[in-house]
Amino acid sequence: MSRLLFGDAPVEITSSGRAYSVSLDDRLGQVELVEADQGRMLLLIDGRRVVAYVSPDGSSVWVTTGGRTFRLKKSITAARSAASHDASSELAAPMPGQVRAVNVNAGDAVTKGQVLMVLEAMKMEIRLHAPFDGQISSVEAGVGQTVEREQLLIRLHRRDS
Amino acid sequence: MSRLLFGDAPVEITSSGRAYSVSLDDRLGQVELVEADQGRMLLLIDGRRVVAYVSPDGSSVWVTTGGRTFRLKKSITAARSAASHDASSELAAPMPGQVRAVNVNAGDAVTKGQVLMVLEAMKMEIRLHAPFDGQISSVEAGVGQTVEREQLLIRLHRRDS
Amino acid sequence: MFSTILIANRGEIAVRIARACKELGIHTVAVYSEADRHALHTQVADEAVLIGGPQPGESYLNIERVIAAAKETDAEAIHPGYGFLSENAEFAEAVQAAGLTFIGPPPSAIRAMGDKAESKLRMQRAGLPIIPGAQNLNSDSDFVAAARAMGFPLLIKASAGGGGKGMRTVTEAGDLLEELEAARRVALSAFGDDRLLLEKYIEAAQHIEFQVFGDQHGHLVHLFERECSVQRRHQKIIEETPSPLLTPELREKMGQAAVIAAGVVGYYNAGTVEFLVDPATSQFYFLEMNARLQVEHAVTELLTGLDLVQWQIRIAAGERFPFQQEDVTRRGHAIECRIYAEDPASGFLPSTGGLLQLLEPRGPGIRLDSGVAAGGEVSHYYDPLLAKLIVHAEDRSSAIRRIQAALRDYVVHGVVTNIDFLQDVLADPDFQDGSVSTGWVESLFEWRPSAVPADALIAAAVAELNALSSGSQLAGAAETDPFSPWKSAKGFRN
Amino acid sequence: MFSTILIANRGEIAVRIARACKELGIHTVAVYSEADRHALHTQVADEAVLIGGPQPGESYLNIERVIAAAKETDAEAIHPGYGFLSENAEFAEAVQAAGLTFIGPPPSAIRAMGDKAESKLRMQRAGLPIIPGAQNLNSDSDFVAAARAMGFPLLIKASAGGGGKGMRTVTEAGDLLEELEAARRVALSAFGDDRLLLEKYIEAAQHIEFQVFGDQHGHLVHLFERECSVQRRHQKIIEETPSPLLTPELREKMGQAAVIAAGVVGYYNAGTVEFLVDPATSQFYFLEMNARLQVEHAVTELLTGLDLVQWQIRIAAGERFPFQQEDVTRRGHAIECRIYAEDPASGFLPSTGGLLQLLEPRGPGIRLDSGVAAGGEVSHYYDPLLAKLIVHAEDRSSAIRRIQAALRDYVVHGVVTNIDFLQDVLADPDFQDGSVSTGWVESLFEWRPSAVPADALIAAAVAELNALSSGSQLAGAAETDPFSPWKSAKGFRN
Repeated sequence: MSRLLFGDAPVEITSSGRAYSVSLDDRLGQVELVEADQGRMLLLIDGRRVVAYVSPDGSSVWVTTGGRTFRLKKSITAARSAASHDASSELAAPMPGQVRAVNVNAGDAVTKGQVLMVLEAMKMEIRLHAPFDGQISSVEAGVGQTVEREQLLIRLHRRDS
Repeated sequence: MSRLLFGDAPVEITSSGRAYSVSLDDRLGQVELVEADQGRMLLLIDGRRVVAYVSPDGSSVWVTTGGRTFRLKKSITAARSAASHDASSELAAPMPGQVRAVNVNAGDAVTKGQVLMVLEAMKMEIRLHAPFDGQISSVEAGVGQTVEREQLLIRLHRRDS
Repeated sequence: MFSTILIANRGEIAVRIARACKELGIHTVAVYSEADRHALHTQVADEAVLIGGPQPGESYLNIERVIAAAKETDAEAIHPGYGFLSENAEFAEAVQAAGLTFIGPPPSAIRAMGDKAESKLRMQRAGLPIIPGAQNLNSDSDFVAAARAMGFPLLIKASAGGGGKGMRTVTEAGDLLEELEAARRVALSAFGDDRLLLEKYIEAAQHIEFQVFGDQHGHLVHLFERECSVQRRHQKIIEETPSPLLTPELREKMGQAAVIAAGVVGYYNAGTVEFLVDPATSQFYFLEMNARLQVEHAVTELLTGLDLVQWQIRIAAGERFPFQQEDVTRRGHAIECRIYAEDPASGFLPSTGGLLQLLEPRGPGIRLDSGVAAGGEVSHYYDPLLAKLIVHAEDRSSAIRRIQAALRDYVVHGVVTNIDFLQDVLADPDFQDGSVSTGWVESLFEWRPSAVPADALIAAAVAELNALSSGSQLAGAAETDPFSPWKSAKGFRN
Repeated sequence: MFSTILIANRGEIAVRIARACKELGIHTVAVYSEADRHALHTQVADEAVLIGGPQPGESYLNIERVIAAAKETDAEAIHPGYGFLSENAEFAEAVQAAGLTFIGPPPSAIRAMGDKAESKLRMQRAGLPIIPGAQNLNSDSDFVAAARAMGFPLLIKASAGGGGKGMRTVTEAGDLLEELEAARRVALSAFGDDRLLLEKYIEAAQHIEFQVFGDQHGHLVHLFERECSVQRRHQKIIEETPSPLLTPELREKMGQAAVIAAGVVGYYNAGTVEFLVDPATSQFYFLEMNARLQVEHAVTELLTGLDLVQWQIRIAAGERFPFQQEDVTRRGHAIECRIYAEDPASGFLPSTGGLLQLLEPRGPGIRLDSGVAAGGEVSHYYDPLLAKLIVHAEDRSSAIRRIQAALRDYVVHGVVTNIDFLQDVLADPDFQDGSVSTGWVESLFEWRPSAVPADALIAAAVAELNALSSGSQLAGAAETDPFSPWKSAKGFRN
């Protein structure tokens, strides 16, 4: 039996050959893998025919079923990234782009929601806001600089309140 | 240097990295392989950009270029099959199908062009004709039988003339 | 409207019908034979039911199995496509007897039009011009006598047939008996009925057909003509509309005749009235009526902007066809090329094998109704039609250029196709003039495969050298296309 | 006619222009940046020339490089597509100065329409209704004063701009200066010109534009409207024609106004006159004229049956546009959905990455103008438009059902797309009623991504378990699609 976690959805799955028992939300289902083609699977889920397209992508997996596409984060990664979002004192680039404006310097006091930096990516402006009232520890990128996705841009810490 | 034979066309080719020297019909050409994707190649042939789609298929290779598709038989096979066509005393099924009619028995004398057997494949009749004046040695398939491509159907030999 | 429809067919037409159903919000059930386990038409349907062995008689022609599959899956209606059971009146009746709807004409109309000999006489009585010929012949001597009276060349046709199957041209008396024998075999195998008829062979004739469409409330119109004169072995390979040779007057007269023909047998749903036209005299003759959707229906769809398959379903559900004759309009020009797995250099012998590489054209005004996918297998059990390439453009010459450009982008490796042959037909001055008659391909059009160009040999040599030196085949992975079904599944199932 | 054309663009529009050229028998030259070495548009052209670095200014916006590439390859004409240099009068003039033909309007018309402030005044003088606003403002205090006089909400626009870039809605006075600053930055970066203008914001307005087409011999017609009210961030995502809300009277009045607007500036070739319509009063206002081919031109092609890109080329070569206003007819209904690599759940933030899996829909009445192929990369350098899905059907409801069915068949893995978002817009009663205004997506349409269904989790779990137990990844080979360019080439080049 394997216990897998996609985002916050736990799935327990046991296989015997092409047949699987799947437990999800306390419901148990019988799944048969009828055909698997790289990228396409035909499943019988409790006897119902389901076609799914699946592509692994590092710590994620892309799944399309019923005409809808989902990017599922596998357990550990998902948990970590959620945590860093809330408590973090580091702002990273959400996507590759170029720095258009830097509105703060190290040591500046900032208020929640204030625009700290502006990136341009794909002809669109992306504004980085302060996630809380705080003070800038350091600015790691300058105007005109090209930055990669997840590249650190600004460190800041909560102001003692 | 490799000497390759496609059908009856000899090609001499020497490689150094992505560059090739090709000799064909006594003409020498310089070829650069710019990009190769499985199934698709971008070549510079004497500086001219040529896109070709290539699929190996056993002893043959399929090539599409300039919007035209060719199935090239590699040397040895091609030579053998040509020979067997001319001198053969065996008639084989040109494609998979079902025997609809057998018009001869072992020992029968036949004349060139005479219909010996009728196959049905893909809803079409295919008639097997005697390739020369001769005599049937044996009949290897009966009416209603399903036959594979290249399966032996009739043996015959030339009549002493 | 139906909630579930079973599609009693395979290949491109089953895929096309499934799409029409999806757009109407109807659940689809595919049926398949053992040879079609991994066929594209099973993948696009919501459900798929195995109905028997690879021989058509065991599966796609097996009335009981098809109806059982429909009952099992709670289908309310059956669409027969073309070929197989589509013009089988017993099947249509059996569908109705099982409490299901047959998506097509009434069985009585199928029966009336299904007997080619009987229908000719009936149309003659209704005032339509017919080709001189002889029906209801029994013994060989009857045939010989009738043939002598008519003179040669003449045509042998299957009484029960259609689509050119079993049709043979006889140019001299000495060949008659052998050709009759061959035609009987094909007719028996294809239609289960070996009755034949003879017809005068009209030289340099054009094959022009009219699409008719009617509802169950007595309303019947035509949707203009299709020019189908480019044929090999009496089977169409290129169809277009409008016909480049039809005058407005002749179009109107033939359209009216087509509606009369359909009306005489109480026709509804989609049907096609075929005519032969003698361009020398502008005389047209009723040939036969095909009581089903035609392979080449798509050119009419592009010309008129109507979705014939969706209308077939809506009419079968009892809806009214809302367009009067004057509401149906034409725009531009549409051409279809049938892409066959066949070798034009070997007398159009069908070609079978796995599809090692398949690149299909796409672009504005290009429609591809395909029944195969890369990695699929083309077997010998069924018709070798892989796909239909259809284009629509502002006028005939733009349409020709469009379909030529699309064919240049079409790459099929693994089976020999007629693509290069089609290119040469399209480029021929006779075709470009629009002056092709039904015998043209076989009697006037001289075709040889192109010589292999140096570029192809060089590409093959580079690929081969690379395969030799790297130890792995350059293009070998094309044989295991990740999007091709089942190749990898085998390993996975173990 | 030209024998060689250089296409100064990338993505789907470069692919679409190449196809038009192929059908006209014209040799094509693609240009590409270092980021686009393996892009689809380089593969469909006959030649491809590297013109510079990935930043647009280094390549696609580099006038010298583009013209040098044209001279090098003996191109006789340049098609600019949309965006990039398409509305740059200096570029058009430089092309002409180099002895080449610019496929588009005369530089004087581009210049006249390019200054949004100037063109509004000019159209007002020609009798067209314009939206109240303020132009030629300089200091912040000028803007503040003008804004106070007009009242809020108001719109900031780039004087030199188009396509919604740099456009911002300001709802309260306190935000004005910050928004002006942001708009200036975008305007400078996108158009090299940071002049702005203010305009009254008309609430619940509809964006309806008219396609105009003219030749160099003074003949000018319109090709009906496109309804483009479904927008996010002032950029269109769904366009359709006919507009569900336009009355025949209003269509005629606006069409005439569009032809007047184009005539005033001596326009020829393809152009689009944009209007805002206040549905409450049926009043329409001239907004701007886009002096180029529009992204959404394909819906007009499907409605009218004309190939606009081929006509652009023929008109640039000096041909006459042969259709009078009354010859241009409409048939059925056409809808386009723009498929963007963007995440609607994160404020439509662009999404970048490799295309791990790409299955594109196909079927009768479905056209896909795509700029990407499986295995390709979506980079952050350019607009995130992957493709345009366009359908044509008998009426609006059939067209909606058709595009919904097509979107369900569209599988994109590797970048987040707006496909699911588009599905929810199409299914919304407001959209189905045809009563959507330009602010609707952002103010009235509440969207949340669907909850992950059990089927998706189960499929992922089965795939994952299989990958774990087999040691090889079930779907891993999708990352090395044999038909995707270059993946394998790397190994091969070593």
